[in-house]
Amino acid sequence: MAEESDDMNRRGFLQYAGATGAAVTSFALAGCSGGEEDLEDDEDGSDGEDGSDGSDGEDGSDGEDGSDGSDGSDGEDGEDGEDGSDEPFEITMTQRQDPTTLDPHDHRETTTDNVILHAYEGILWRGPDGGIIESLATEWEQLAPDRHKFTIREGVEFHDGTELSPSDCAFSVRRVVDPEVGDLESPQRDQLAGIVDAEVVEDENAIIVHSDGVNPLVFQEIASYCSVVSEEWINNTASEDIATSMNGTGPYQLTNYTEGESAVFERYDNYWGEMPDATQVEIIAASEDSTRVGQLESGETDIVSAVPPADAGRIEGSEDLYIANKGSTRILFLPMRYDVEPFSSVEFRQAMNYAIDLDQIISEILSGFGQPTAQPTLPSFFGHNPDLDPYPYDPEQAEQLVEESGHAGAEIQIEYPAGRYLLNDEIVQAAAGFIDDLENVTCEAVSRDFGTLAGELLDGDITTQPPFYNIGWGNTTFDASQTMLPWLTEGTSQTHYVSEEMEQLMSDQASEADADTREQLLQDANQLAHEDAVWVFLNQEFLVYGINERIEWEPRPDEFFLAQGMERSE
Amino acid sequence: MSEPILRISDLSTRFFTKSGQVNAVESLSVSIDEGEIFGIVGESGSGKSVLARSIIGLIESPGQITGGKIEYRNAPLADEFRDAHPDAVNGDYVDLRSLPEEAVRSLRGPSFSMIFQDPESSFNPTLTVGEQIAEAVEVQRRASSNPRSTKARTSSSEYSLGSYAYGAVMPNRSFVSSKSKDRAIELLQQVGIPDPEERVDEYPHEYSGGMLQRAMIAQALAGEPDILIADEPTTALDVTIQAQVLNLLREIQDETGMTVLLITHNLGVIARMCDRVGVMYAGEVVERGTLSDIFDTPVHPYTKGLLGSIPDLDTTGGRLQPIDGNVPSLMDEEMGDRCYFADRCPKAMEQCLEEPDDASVDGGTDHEVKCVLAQTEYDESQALGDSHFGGGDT
Amino acid sequence: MRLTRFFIRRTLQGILVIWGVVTIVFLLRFITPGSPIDFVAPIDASPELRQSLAENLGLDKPIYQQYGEYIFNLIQGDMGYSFQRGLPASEIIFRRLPATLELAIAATVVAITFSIPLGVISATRRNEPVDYVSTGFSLVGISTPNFWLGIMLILVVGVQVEFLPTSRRIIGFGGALELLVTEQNFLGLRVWLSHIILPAVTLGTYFTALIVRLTRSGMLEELGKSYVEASRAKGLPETLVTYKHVLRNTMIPIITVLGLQLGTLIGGAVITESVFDWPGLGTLVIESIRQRDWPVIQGAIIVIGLGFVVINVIVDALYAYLNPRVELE
Amino acid sequence: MAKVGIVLLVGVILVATFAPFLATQPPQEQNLEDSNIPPAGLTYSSEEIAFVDGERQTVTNTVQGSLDHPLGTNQLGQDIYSRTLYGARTSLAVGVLGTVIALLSGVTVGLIAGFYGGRVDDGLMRFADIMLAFPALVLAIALIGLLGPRTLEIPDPFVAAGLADGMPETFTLPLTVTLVVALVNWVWFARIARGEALTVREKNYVKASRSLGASNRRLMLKHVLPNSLTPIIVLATIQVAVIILLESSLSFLGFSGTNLSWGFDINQGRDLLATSWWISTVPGLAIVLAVIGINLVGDWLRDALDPDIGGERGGM
Repeated sequence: MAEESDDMNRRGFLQYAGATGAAVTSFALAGCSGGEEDLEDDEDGSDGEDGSDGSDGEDGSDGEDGSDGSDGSDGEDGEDGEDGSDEPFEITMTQRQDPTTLDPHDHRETTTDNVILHAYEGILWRGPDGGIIESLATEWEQLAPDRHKFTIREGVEFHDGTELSPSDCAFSVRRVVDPEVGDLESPQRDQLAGIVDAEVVEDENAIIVHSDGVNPLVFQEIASYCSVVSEEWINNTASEDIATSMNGTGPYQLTNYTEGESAVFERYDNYWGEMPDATQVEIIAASEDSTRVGQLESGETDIVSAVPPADAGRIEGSEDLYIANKGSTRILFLPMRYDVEPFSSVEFRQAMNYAIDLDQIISEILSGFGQPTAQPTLPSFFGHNPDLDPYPYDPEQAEQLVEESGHAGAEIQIEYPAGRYLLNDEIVQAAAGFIDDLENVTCEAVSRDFGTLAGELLDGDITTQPPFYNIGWGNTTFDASQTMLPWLTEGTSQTHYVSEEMEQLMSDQASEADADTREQLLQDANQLAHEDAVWVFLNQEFLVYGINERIEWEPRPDEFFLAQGMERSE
Repeated sequence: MSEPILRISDLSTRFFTKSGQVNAVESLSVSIDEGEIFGIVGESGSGKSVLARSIIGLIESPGQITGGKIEYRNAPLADEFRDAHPDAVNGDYVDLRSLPEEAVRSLRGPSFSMIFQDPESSFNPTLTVGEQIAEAVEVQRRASSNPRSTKARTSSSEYSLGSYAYGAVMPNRSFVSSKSKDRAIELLQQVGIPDPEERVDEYPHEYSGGMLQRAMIAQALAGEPDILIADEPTTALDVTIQAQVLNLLREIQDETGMTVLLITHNLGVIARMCDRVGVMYAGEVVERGTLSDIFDTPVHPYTKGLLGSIPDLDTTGGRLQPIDGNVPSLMDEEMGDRCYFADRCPKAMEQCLEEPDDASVDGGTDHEVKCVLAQTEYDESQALGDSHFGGGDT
Repeated sequence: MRLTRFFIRRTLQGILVIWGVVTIVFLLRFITPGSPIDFVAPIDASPELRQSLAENLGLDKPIYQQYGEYIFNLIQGDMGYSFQRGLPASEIIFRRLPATLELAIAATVVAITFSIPLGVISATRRNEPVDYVSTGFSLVGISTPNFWLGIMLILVVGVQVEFLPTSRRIIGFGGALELLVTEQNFLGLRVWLSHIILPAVTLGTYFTALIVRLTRSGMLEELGKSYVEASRAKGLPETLVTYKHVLRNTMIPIITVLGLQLGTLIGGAVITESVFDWPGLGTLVIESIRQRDWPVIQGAIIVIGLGFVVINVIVDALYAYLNPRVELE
Repeated sequence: MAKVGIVLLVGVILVATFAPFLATQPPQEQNLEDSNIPPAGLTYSSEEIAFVDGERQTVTNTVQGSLDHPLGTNQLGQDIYSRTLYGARTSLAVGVLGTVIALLSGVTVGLIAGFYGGRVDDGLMRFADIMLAFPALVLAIALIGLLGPRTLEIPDPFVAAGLADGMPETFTLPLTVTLVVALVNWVWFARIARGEALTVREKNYVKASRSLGASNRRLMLKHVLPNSLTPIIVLATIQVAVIILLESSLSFLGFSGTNLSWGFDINQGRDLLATSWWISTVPGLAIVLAVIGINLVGDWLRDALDPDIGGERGGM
């Protein structure tokens, strides 16, 4: 069989190999655990094998067509093949990193969420534009400044067959915010900042979430974070198993997970919501950009995240692939410490902004995949100040400002976390190059290990922080305060800028219940940040995806990369 | 008298080294009779060992036999090769130089075998003595069990990487059959090793030097050779052991009747062992004859010099320095067509500057000398002065 | 008896080495700026959250106490929990181990298959064209950084020729074998092979080159010894002389060298895994160092150290076995 | 072959020394408009994305290499030829300095161990075993991650003397990397020196000197060290090559303090392999040539001096 299929083309082979590989691993696992599910896996394994004969032939005749992969999977399920509506649609997705855990409350990475959110859902969710939409809660309202009510959807089942109850939702919130609950010190506690407790409303299918005083952000936070888990399952499952298996309410059910290699999902038939198109999803990771692109081009995977802009043209140009992009919630910037020379001078800080030709960086390095920024807040966020424009490229102005600052002849360096963000090495080196081009400043970019750099930022001691460095910041609450509070106010670990005016604005907005007034305060704060040149403002990061034509998908701004939004192309 | 078993004529062996061409053996002719012990004697550097290796076909790059014949009398062999290599065959004789390398190799063991100077370095230190003797037996056993003997002995498939890999794991079981091992024990017994059943499984470093030389003799006998070449067989041994080893060689020669070519720098050994002797100097046999020809009526001044400084068997390590001066450099460009001994010769004359011919002494064929003195008397008026050789290193 | 003493002695030494390794890791930990908590806690974590996370991981205790507890637990086979992954460090490590072992073994197989014949040919046909090719190859081989070689293989084979996959381990050898045995399906094995070829070649090239050089020079030295001439004189065919005698004796010192070079192999595996996105110990170690996931770093280094100790015991035993002049001590 | 090696090695040394004169432009000078130009004589066209009024379009971009940038440019428009020249400085400086430090510390430890023997020897050699059990690369990564990339700015004498205006005024020596590569490679020197010391210690003349009351230090310096010199010189040559490879691996993985290094440039080009392959290829070839040169010289020294250094090659 397999040996005789030498004429099988590479694409088909790899497609098939991928499918079989997954089947084989689950098959191998079946041997050790036993049970009903394993029997299914077993069948899958042999199905996959049978399929190879069928798909081999088809691949041969189809040639380079991008839909080979799905043809291959057709063959896999001979009996279902006739039933058009239930045709399998399998996709493989490659992202930058493997999940570190499958416990939805024990991590802080988007890459982990990208796996977890196939199986787990939040109480609320966000639409493609970032707006709050219903999920496991159908209604939500603020009862009092510190009490928020969520009405929980009925008839939702966890993958283990138990029914979702409001107490599961309350438990999930408490598991995050309260270390005593669920035996977990959740690193997500600060994502639900201000939320202190949750309780079930007697005789109603609803919960109430308590916050610590006024909290304008509760719905935003709940829409972005806090996946709902089954209280019973969590309490009866060992933490190792919570970290390697999943029991959620989402549209996909985990069938196989190999840490550091892949996670395989199947569509969950009893899903309460709209059934997604893809019937099987495999998520893998490759940290090297070139590797991901290679996988996409060779057909080993169907959709990859973080395509390097240099490869985007080629992908867009190829017959069966296309590029999709979206502005993300992440900004890239160069913080400068307000307490050390020469950055203590506002003129000098402004000069740094004038010195850099941001437009050229975006067009040449990012091939246009990026948007210049003028303030800490993105246009789609609450509190964005629409009147601010990015600093223009004006080296003469920059040199003059340096002169005025009294720091002419300064020798500075920018420390950057190597390879941490999309092309940030090149962007920072280019920025340093522009600054170095100034007559009266010399500048060098120094590569750092993210670990050590982050250590210096987070140890709570401003004196260990580098004077001038590069960092990226993603904010998925769509609210300006979640960027400015940690970076521009006193007392947080990564403070590098303190001014009385900013302190005042930020404390005012935090206790302001009126949305319009609060927006004005945030806009003023953004203006202040711009004028005081707290950072060298770089670009908003774009999310760039490479996609096989057989999938139709519109990326989300929050970087989530989920199969439930992906559709089969016509 | 029977035909010689080995007839070497005009043999030249040269080494083409980076610093120049070395003529280690130069137009050498000698015949060896069946069943005799023929001695080759000479200082170190005279080309004795190269001669031995030329005969057995072990000259390696950068060395090369450049001319002459090495004819070996073996009627069945001659028949075997008559068709395939007509050039090589001459009556019952086969010219080893005209045979393909493979065929020469196949003769090592059953036709020729060799004993080396230093037994300790001549055994592979990582295999047992018995294994090494037995493998020599085994090679012959396999060859004779296969009618296409030449092929069988040289075919490489039997000793491929795979068998090597196996051999690396089980070095003592890979190649040698138990029959061969039994034969190895017999051979060890034959050369007088006590407790051969046990010693057969010992490693070379567990043997004493004399024992090891005996074992080497046993190894050389494994193929039941027609001709045994013994290259300085006793030089590395203690004096008392030397005598034992020589006696052993003698006994074995008596028993088997094989031909022995004994190479040594030690005239005492020659006197004790040999029937006939060749004296080598600078790549040539300068005088040869029966033991008494050489010892009682030497003609060549070099032979006389040697005899004048006979070390007795008690002095081992001493190198022969019979005559003032050193063995000449064998570098081609420094040699000419002349008597190479002339610059050291107390009786050198003008005519020594031309190459001397082999000449019989007393008109017989047995005693031949490569020296003008064979036919002429020394004439002092013709004597060459030191100045003639530009000082040199005399 | 002697064998038992040898193993006891070496086991004790091995324990000592492992203890030393653990101690050095803790020393490193002690001098490292920044606490692992920076990586566990979110970037915007409040001081209280950081504090309670630290307590949770036992990071609030003084380092000597952590050290003592670690050693105590290690004796019981417990390497602690990963700071980052909510799993026992040992579980993470042993899940990644097969990938690295497969890579290392495949590279070794590549190296041995190509190097020994090349070295032998090179030595036995000295100064012939084949020798020049082989010495040239081995010179380039030991002079090429393997990450660059990997990249060039990806460039030439992966990007340009599109012949072999350049990343990802779809299936483990065990899985492939099981598929073969239970289903008589060769595809798994083929997929496994096609994925491991480039990484194995990348990692194996340096060793191939190194062994070619060692084999060649070792054989040349060995071929000059008297016993070789003696073996030929007694009628042994050249192949038997070459393989049974010369090569065998050449390999004896080479085995020791290879034992010493194991560290290089592991170092090379780290970087090869990183180039090919191979989910093994190497990438795990780099990741863990970046995240200061000490339990995983410690565990991985202990496993590597153990491998080193075990391999070297085997090497020494093999050395003594092959070389009768050496006794186990 | 030795000649080839010497030519290569001398070439690399000359290039590293006179980089300011040979470079056509400062290695850090960027020009984003001239990014990703192929080497002279090559033409490269690729499809690129351009945003026109926010609309994404695919355009075909054809770039022709020219002698302005004989080996092309990288994604920042830096001249690869000039960067490669300067990269030789880093590699060679780290290679030589790292070897010298490893040699001094290793030989000292080895001599002490070998000469005093007994407990001292046992202790030091067990420590060496532990070091060997640590894969060098892993240890180096850990140490650099932990110590941070310290660097040393060394003024460039040519630029200071005004002979090469416009070139960088200082050369950045990655100090941490240098120390770390020395730290992971001293063991090999220690093993050699110890072995020599053990042998020499047993020689009669040393025993005699000792009985005459010569101090240990004197004995070591007078008898042991000269005897160990040959293998140490050969090992040191090989170690320079090994350390250059190790340094390039470390800067490839991003653990370095300078961005003027061959390994760093290879890593920079890695993501552009499918399009601008020369960015990674050129510095890689530079490493291979330099290391071949050093290895050839090492082979030549080994053949000429014939020391017994067995498997002491060290490695990554």
